[in-house]
Amino acid sequence: MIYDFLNDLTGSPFIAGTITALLPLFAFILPFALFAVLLERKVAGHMQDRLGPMRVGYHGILQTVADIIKLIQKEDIIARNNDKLLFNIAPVLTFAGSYAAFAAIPFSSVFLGANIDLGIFYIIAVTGLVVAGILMAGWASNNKYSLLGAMRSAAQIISYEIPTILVVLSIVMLTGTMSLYDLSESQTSYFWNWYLLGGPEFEIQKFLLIPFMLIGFLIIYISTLAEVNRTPFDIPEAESELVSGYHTEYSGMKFAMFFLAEYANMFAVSAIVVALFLGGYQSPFGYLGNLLNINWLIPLEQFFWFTFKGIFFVFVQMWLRWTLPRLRVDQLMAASWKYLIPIAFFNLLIIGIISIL
Amino acid sequence: MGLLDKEFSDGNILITTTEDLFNWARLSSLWQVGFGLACCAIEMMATSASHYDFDRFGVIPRPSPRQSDVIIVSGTVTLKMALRVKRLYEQMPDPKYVISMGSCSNCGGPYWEHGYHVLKGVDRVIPVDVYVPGCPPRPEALLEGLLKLQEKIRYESITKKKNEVV
Amino acid sequence: MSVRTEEMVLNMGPQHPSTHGVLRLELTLDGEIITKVVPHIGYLHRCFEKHCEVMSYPQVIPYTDRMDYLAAMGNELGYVIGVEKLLRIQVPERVEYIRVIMAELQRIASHLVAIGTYGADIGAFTPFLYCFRDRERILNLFEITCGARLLYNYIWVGGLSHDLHPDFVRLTKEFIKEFKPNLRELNNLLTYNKIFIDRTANVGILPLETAINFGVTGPMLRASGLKWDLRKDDTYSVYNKFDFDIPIGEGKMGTVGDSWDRYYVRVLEMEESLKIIEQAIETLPDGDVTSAIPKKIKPPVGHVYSRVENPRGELGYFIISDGSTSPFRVKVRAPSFVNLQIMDELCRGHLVADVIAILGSVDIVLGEVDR
Amino acid sequence: MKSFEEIVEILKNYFSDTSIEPKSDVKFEPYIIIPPQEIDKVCLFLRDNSELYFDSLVNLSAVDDFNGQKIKDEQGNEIMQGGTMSVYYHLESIKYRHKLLLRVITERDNPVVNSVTSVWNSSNWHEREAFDLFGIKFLNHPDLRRILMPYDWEFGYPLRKDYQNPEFYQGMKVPY
Repeated sequence: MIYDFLNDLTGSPFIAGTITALLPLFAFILPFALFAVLLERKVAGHMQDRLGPMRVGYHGILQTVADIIKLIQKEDIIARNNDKLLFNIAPVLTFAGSYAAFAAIPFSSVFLGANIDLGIFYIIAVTGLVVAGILMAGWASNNKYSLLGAMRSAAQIISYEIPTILVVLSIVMLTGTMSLYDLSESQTSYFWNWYLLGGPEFEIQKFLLIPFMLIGFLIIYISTLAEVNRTPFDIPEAESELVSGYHTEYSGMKFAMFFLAEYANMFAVSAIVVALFLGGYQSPFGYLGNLLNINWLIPLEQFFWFTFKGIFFVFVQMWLRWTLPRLRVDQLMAASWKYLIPIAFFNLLIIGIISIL
Repeated sequence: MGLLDKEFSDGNILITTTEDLFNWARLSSLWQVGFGLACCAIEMMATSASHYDFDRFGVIPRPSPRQSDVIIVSGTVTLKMALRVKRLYEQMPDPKYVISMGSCSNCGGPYWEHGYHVLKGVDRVIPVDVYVPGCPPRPEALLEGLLKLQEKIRYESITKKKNEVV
Repeated sequence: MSVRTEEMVLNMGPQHPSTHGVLRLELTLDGEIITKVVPHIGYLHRCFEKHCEVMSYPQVIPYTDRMDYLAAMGNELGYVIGVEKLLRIQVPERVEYIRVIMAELQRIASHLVAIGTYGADIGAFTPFLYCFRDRERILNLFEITCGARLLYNYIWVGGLSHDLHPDFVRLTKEFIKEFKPNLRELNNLLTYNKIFIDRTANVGILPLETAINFGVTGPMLRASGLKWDLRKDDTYSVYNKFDFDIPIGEGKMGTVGDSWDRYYVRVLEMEESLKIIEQAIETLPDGDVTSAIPKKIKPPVGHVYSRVENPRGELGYFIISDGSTSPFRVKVRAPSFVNLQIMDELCRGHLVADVIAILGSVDIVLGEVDR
Repeated sequence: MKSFEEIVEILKNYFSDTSIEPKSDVKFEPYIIIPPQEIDKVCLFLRDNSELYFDSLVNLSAVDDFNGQKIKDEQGNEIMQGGTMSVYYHLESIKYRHKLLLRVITERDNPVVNSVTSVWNSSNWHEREAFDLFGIKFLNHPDLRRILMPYDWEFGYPLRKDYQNPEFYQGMKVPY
């Protein structure tokens, strides 16, 4: 992929590796996080009969840039009773977790950090680091609100991994691959090939699968929502209860890291949903590049479609946030263990039965 | 004055431009502590709400003082509360700013004479950057106070002392 | 194997996003379950009663505004009724009508804040801003009447500071017309939201017996199922001339007297207030609003207890006069002060998140709790 | 609905004449004077009697009557010696819709009144407030601490008429 290309170009695996590693960060995560925060504030503003940021740049487009530059300047407070080592590691770990996930996300058929065979498995595994980071942050802050937030967060993320994985499993079972690249490639060219609509095989099974795929899609969307701590599942940082949850004690750049990680995560989970169910980077209507016979246009189109779909789901997450109240911690657990997991499990069984038909 | 000091105090192009950038960032993104005391807090909420919309200026309430830049002391500071306000101020990371909103926190307001439990002015416990008069100040007045604070930040300098700034 | 467990003490406030001001709650937790709540108040004790003793009777009115700053008109009304009782003044009918209109508009404004902040406590931030948007229109009505947005000094002993603005009636009608659909929108967005109901129904149930014993009044008492409203039961001003209902909690989504009921009673009360305003505006009599204002206010020796139904409950003023121009003693029976006592009773056995839901449904204003 | 006279009549049947002292000749609101040691018993009776059924304590107000002897202390401040303090109880029966005002008079120099918290829970904070601002001690109160003023306030009871405000509290200047 991109690594091979760079390796050929520069002749040095080291440079190629470094660039491949940093590319998503600077080309995508940072700009995306800045954009997403602004989008969030704009979406919130317009939903609430307000305007959102207006004064910083044209219609506030520089608002988040100013926020980040300001956060860099802020004093980095480490209180006397904080566990200094963990306190410093936690934001890095959280950010690293969500950053590492981007390695396996297929932005297009060429812009792909690493085409790992176990892509989806890898993403789910490394996002587990986020939990560790959050727990560390909560513990090291030596603040009761942070601790409660961290505990809630750990419980929540672990509970909601299960329905996510069950749904992922059903797709994996159907396709026989864990590579997100292969998954995206298989749902090629048109939207009726998406797994949301039963997958590319045009047989009777496809139509049988459609309702169960829709259920699976809903489950994975809900549970990923919970994994990134968004409303209605934002209890770990529930503003009105726990002040800011696990990052109550963080200031300046460390807080910014949590902030960036949160928004990067929002995109990462949306990307998983997109890659599994909505054709990944494939265009729903065929490619302009094919039509005009311009080969280099196709990856750009793919990149556009992938980010478009991803940002659409990020937008839906924001939309939900500014519409819904939040659940209570026990209701949240009940929603996962009593409803999502059994449904996901039966869904898995039925999809399995259909696929052997 | 050493060579380096001179170099910095003269304000060469590099320093002034970064300074401008930093000041611009600071003034454009003043996150307030989500903290209300009394009547003025309601007007502060009204300022954040749809009609006046503080968010236009980049001001959003943060629940935790660790992540905020400006504290709007909105309302009467009582003796029981004063040390808490002070602690809250101390919890905020530098650079931090204080807007004193309303007569009560400016000078004790209507409680200045017989208020046995009222602190006559929040500036007796924490330093104040901008005073907004009124009882309670209208949201427009608070916005004006914010613009004044932004003006103040715009001319801050890392090389000059704070009190030299006009 | 036995595990040593410890109770955790969690301090909520005085600076906390959802304590509605400077309340401090000391929660004793077993895991996330509350075993004890101790409210600490007084962070906004502004010595109202001391000021009453040194100010003359009319000078007290601005201070009453600053107690329950969300319902300043109601505060003024209660105090003024008390002083008028001491002085035995009969005020013109127009004054009474305008007072009722103002008090009811204020009730809507206050309930909007209560509902909005309650939504925000539960996690729905958008209804909060919608409520503030509608409240802003009521504040505009107040502003054209007396020039102030929040604290008015409008209702004076024996009259009013200004007559109504010529546009007032038209603007109020416009407001009512536009507010009704907004109320429906609010209901769709928040009241009947499944998550909101899950969070509030069957949480913090307040049985009627307990409520009465704790002296709870206002929407909280009505949500527990008692039709008790001073506007009807101990009528004052001209409330007996208007036709309106007293909504009570019915346990529609859970048990009678739960947080959802307390919330919903407020929503229904806003509709009733709209009814009263509509009737009062239709039948607004003519007259001079300043004619009965006495030149010198010097009531005879005696004491009087006057009370009004404020948005938060029964607001009482116990005024003792020693025959001079300033009150000898004014004791305020603040509804929030009394209602807040019940926190411990309501919260026990619930989760931390429920404390927020319960506190929001009690709807306190710290200015009034601490005075 | 019972009138003031009827209520007094019922009370007199159960309590001795010395403990019930009706005052109906005052302007506006007649009241009954009860000795401070008996107020809890009278209140319990008023609540539980089936004819009266005063189930709600609306208000409890402490008043510094300020009717003692004015003297000067060492600093030349005018202080009060002797005299009385009163506590007013506004009762209401939600069932029968009648109201009653009780008054307890106690010594100003050592004000002690029996608590009625065991009768009505609503009196809990009212009594704490009276203790905080007037220094009236309520016997048998479950939790008699300061409520509005800081817990470490040691400069007296601010709503007494001869209260002197301190110059400094925890390093903060108090007067303007």
